[in-house]
Amino acid sequence: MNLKFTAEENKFREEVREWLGKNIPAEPLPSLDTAEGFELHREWEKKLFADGWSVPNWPKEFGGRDCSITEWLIFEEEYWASNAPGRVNTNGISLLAPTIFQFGTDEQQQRILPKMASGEEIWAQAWSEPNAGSDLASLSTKAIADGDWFILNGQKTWCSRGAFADWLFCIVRTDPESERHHGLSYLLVPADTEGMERRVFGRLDGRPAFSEIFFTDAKVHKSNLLGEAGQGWAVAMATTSSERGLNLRAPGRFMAAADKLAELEKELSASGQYSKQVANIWAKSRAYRWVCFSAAAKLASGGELGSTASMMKVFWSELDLELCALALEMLGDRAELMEGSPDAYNNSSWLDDYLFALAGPIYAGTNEIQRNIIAERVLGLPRK
Amino acid sequence: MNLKFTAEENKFREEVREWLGKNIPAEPLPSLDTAEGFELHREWEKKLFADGWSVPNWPKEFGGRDCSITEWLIFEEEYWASNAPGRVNTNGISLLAPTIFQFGTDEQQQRILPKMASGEEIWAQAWSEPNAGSDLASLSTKAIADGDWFILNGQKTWCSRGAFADWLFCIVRTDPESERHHGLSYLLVPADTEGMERRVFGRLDGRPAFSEIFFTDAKVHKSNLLGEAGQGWAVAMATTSSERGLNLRAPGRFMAAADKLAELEKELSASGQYSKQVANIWAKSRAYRWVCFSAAAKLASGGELGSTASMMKVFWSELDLELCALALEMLGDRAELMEGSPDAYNNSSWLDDYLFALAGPIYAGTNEIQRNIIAERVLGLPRK
Amino acid sequence: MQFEITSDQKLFADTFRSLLEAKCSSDDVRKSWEEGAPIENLWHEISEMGALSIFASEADGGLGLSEVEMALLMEEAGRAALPEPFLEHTVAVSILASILSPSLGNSNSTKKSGDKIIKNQIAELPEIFEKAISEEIILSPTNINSEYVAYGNRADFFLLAHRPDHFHLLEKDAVTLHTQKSIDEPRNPTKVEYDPSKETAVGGDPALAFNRGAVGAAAICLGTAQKLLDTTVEYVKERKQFGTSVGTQQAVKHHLANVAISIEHARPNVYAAAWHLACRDDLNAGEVAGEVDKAVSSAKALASDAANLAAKQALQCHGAIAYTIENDLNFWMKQAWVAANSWGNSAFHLNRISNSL
Amino acid sequence: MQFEITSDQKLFADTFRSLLEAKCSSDDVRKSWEEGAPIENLWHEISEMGALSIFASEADGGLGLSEVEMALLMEEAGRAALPEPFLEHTVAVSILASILSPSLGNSNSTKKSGDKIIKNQIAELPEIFEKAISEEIILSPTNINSEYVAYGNRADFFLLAHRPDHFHLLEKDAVTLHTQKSIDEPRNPTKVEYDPSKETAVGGDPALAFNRGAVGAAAICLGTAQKLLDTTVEYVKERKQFGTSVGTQQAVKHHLANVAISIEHARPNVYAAAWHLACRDDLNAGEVAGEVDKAVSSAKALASDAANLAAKQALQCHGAIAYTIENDLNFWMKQAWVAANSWGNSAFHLNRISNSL
Repeated sequence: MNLKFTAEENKFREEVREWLGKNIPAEPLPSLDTAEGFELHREWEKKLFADGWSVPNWPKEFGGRDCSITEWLIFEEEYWASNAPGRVNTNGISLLAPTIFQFGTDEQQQRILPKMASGEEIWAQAWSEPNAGSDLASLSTKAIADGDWFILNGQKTWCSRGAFADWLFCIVRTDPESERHHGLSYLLVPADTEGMERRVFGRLDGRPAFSEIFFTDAKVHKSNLLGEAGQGWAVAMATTSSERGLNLRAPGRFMAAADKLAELEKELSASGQYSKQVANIWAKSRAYRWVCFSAAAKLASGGELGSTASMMKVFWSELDLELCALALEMLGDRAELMEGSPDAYNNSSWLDDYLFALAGPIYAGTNEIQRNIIAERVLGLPRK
Repeated sequence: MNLKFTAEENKFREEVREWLGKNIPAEPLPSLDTAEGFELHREWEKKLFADGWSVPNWPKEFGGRDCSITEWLIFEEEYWASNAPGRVNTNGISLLAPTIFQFGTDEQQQRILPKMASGEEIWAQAWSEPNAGSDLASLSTKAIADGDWFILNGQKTWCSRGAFADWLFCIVRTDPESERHHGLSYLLVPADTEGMERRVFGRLDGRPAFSEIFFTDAKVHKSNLLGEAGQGWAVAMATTSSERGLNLRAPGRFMAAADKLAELEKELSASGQYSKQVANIWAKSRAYRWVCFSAAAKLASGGELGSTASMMKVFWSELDLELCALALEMLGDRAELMEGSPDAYNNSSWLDDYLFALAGPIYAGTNEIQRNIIAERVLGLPRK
Repeated sequence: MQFEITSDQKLFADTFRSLLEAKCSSDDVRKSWEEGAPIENLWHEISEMGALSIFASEADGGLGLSEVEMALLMEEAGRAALPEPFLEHTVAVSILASILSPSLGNSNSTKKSGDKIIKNQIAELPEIFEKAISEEIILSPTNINSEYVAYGNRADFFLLAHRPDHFHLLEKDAVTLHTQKSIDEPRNPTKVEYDPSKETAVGGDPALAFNRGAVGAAAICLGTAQKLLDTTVEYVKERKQFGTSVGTQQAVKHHLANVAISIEHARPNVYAAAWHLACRDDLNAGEVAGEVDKAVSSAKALASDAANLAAKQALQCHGAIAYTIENDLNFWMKQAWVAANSWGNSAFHLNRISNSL
Repeated sequence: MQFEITSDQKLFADTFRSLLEAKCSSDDVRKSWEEGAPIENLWHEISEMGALSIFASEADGGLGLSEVEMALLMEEAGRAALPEPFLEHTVAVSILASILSPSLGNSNSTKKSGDKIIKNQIAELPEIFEKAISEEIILSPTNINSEYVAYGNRADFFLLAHRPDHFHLLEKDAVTLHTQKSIDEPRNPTKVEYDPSKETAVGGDPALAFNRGAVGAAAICLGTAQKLLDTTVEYVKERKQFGTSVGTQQAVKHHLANVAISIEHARPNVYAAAWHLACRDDLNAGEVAGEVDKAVSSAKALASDAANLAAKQALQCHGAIAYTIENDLNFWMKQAWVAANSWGNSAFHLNRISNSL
């Protein structure tokens, strides 16, 4: 056990910090869930990519730097501490890419990954359906093979970034007779596919963060099938595990947020009435950091996180919510002010973060489902 | 709606306060869960009874004052604020007596209630069995009718006050072929019954607070059957409702405890780090007071509490635990000191109260079961 | 001690509820939010039933009621997500009422104090009051603990507490408004710039007004929380996942049981706080300020917590479906957050209690 | 950055665990509590495996290890509810070790500082140290933030921090003991009355000793919490109510999942804090004190919370059966409460963090 960063790791940190210091936009970008903001964030992805910072932990051939998990964690610490813009292609990079690395053909990897890394193609996840939320296996969108093509019919919803994305990654039912987890396939769908329509709808802040997707005899070429036909559930679950694990929420986000919370307390509260809560949140953000370094060591030595990922997901999602709610409590009257209000504190970033954090205990498997998983798979309690 | 106390109510409060001021023992009594303390608390019950204060809300003919529920709440406020001794006959007065008022024959009422009020007979509840805790209906102790007698065989446990009590109130299976809620009866058992043995065992603090009861062909006269044979479940549930409702935990206890907590903070903590938690507990103790006055009004006008009692039970039991745990946190090093330690704070009363509070979320139906009841009976959520 | 809503009070609240069910449905609320305009004719109907003049004496054409009735109406306003400056206007009317009629009675108390009179008061005061208790003008007061006036965009007159000991009354043309955008869209919190002078001073008691507002906001929290709970209960009964209704899951049951417990333990405290305010002069001398302030603060702290918990569990038990402006739940969640945080949030009121323990 | 317990460290901890499983079973613990006497021969066996001399250099006959190994052993001590002054003695040895050998190395660091030397130190110091790292005498240190020495009834010598800048060493005959009764019975917290003088002063760094004790207590919390969780998981699998095992209830599952989350998120922080202490001189200058103190405090705060939560849910999921001294669970619950509250409780450490943010 040695928690000292190596000379290389320190050098890496310096490089990241220096690059960010020079390149971060002077003004915060508009929300990436607006048409204008989306394109400006795409430009930022391009800038990151140009200097090899968009996907530092990927292989060099796809635009990365082959950096270690520890270095990726360092990157994230510096990234979030620097107030850099949000990442518009997180869904692609964190959720889809690990699946492509694992299941994609050479052709698919070559075709998809570099453009994902550069921001040329931005991806959205289209898994949920109106009757298939937490219970994803009940999905019913059909994709019937017809020569070199699949013909899609059905409806997807809660497609984040779905308003402006270039590509979608979907799970569809390729065997129309199948039920539950069987007969599903993992399919990549260009957003300009004929027969596909999207209806954009607003998040709680009204921004067009989601879309519903309607497929009516939409034709998708079979080269966009990821993994084997009928194996979609297994392929998808590999991604789910990434979604719940290290790749989605690096501790740097929460460390930076906890530091900002401590600053906010200093600025707004003289009474010390929040200090225990702030210290507790700060401590949890650091605890999560050590959990992640510990997980990184396990992964680096060939281990797997397994259901530990469920514990991490519950922890960070509830920490995030607690953190943002406390900031709003401190802001008092100004908590409710939205972007565009003359008096909004820091351009209403705490309110935005709170609204975003609210989704954390719901997506990627609700925290109730995660707790079931922990109880049954980690602790071995009986299902029924 | 009028929250002013009437002149009579104010006079009643004055009378209670005056009597307590004159009569409370100068030194705190030893724990009522010790042999010596039990008898000293019995003496205290006799003293209360002599001046009509042991059961003020009972009819005069049984030793009470016929006071209203509001006056009873006032009595409890004054009682707990005055640091008066704990009540050794709570189980009799709060749990059994309401059932006797509802189901007892005239003979039973005359025979049992005055001696309960005077402390001459102290009662213990013997319902649980090793395999029937939360799931009370799975109890198996048998009481088979034989002429004027029931012959008891079986085992009871978790009998609070069972070490020294004079009488037990039990639920037993009078129909040996019956299952679950059917065929049960509510039986009162003298502690000196032949064929009944008790094995005393220690609470977490080691004090002999419980006993196990073993019946081996123990004979109990049928005059001790409360309600109809075979109707034990319905009779018992009437008591359960009292146990969960107003009779068990008057707000006066928590108001007094919250006030003491605020004093403790003033004495021990200069930093203000606990002040928000203390204020929150104080506010909850007062909120519970208003809930109880509101419930009293409902009962006084002929209404019933129903499942509201479940909400109250969860609320006060969790408040009690939170309150005691915070006091121990403030005491720091001294929190662990037991009675008899030279440096124990206030004779270790906070630790005693904490240990007592720990049982709150468990007895009288665990808080998990209460929440099921609230969800299903108050909110109407489906059982399965 | 008689803790029971009277049948008159209940009837009054039920009438208001029926009005809002008819005229302020969730579709009406949505339209109002989307168009940034009040619900047509609603303010008129609220005025017609007398709800704008709770605090005016019967002699003055009002109802001569008290903070208890105010709380009951605010609870209904919360349940309906009423997108109107109803609380603000009501508090403002109460200030003017007692400035004009310091001996004004109400149902619970024969004396009434708190609102001070300033001699050189504005001559038009009676006329403004007249208009306010009908539907002709809208008043908005500042809250001594806030920089913003809610619904400032709708106000014709402002009652502004320049110093904690009295208010100033100014017409909207005499002030400069800095309107903000709230997550609870119709509120439009507004900072008001003005020049206080002897001519604008009218008296009144900002601390009393703050307590009224806090109790009113607490009642809004209750009604909002109850609506969130009711809506969520209905949803989880219907919504099926994994072949069974979500409402059979024990985790969901316990989340919602916790919300119910929280509401039921806040409600009587809110009514008690309202009663303490109504009867503030009949309480025993010496206890008055402390008892009233603590009753109000514990009510607002607990009701705010109930509203926040209800919003959290409503969203969690709905899942993603409630995470969009397309679902009506969003109006109530936003109202919960904002009502919990306005007129002093939980931290503010716990601090106030702490200072007086 | 290599966050992994080495195989040597793991082997060392496993050996200790095996020893305790064999010699410190719950029956042994019960006997020790009931008779108020140490478990026979146990201290000797602990000494035999070298566990009393982690902090002594190999040259001095010790193992030359660090706070990381200390934490691993303390976790096992917590798991076993070891009724011995193992943490206290270990901290005391570490103080003496670095007073005697200020350049003492350990596995992670070549320099080592913190414990100061006082010139006129007691001549018998090397001899006392010798005896302490074998099993001949027991040392107990005070904790600068407490008035009590745990296991004061067992100590032959006391290391007492009269002032925060150094310790005094006194034999038990030279002090007056005021022994208290703890809910964690074998602890016997003891107030020590003594006359500090130049002759008794030995140096050392009470602040460093406190950090070591806090990390050790945090590790005890972890082990205790894990034992409570494991025991409860087994119980709820077996215990049937309403015709099904209690462990199928979602409420029970979620209670225990929360305990698991809490432990798993405290554990790496405890190890990290131990490592920071071990390497305190190799950290970048300027960051040292703040980083080490904050790492220790967040570890102790989170581990204390995990222990308290584990005790609470263990009791709740067992139900009444655990509410008695007849059930072994009581040893671990009491150890959880006391370990969580000693060497600074959660509130103390959060306050320390807050002061340095």
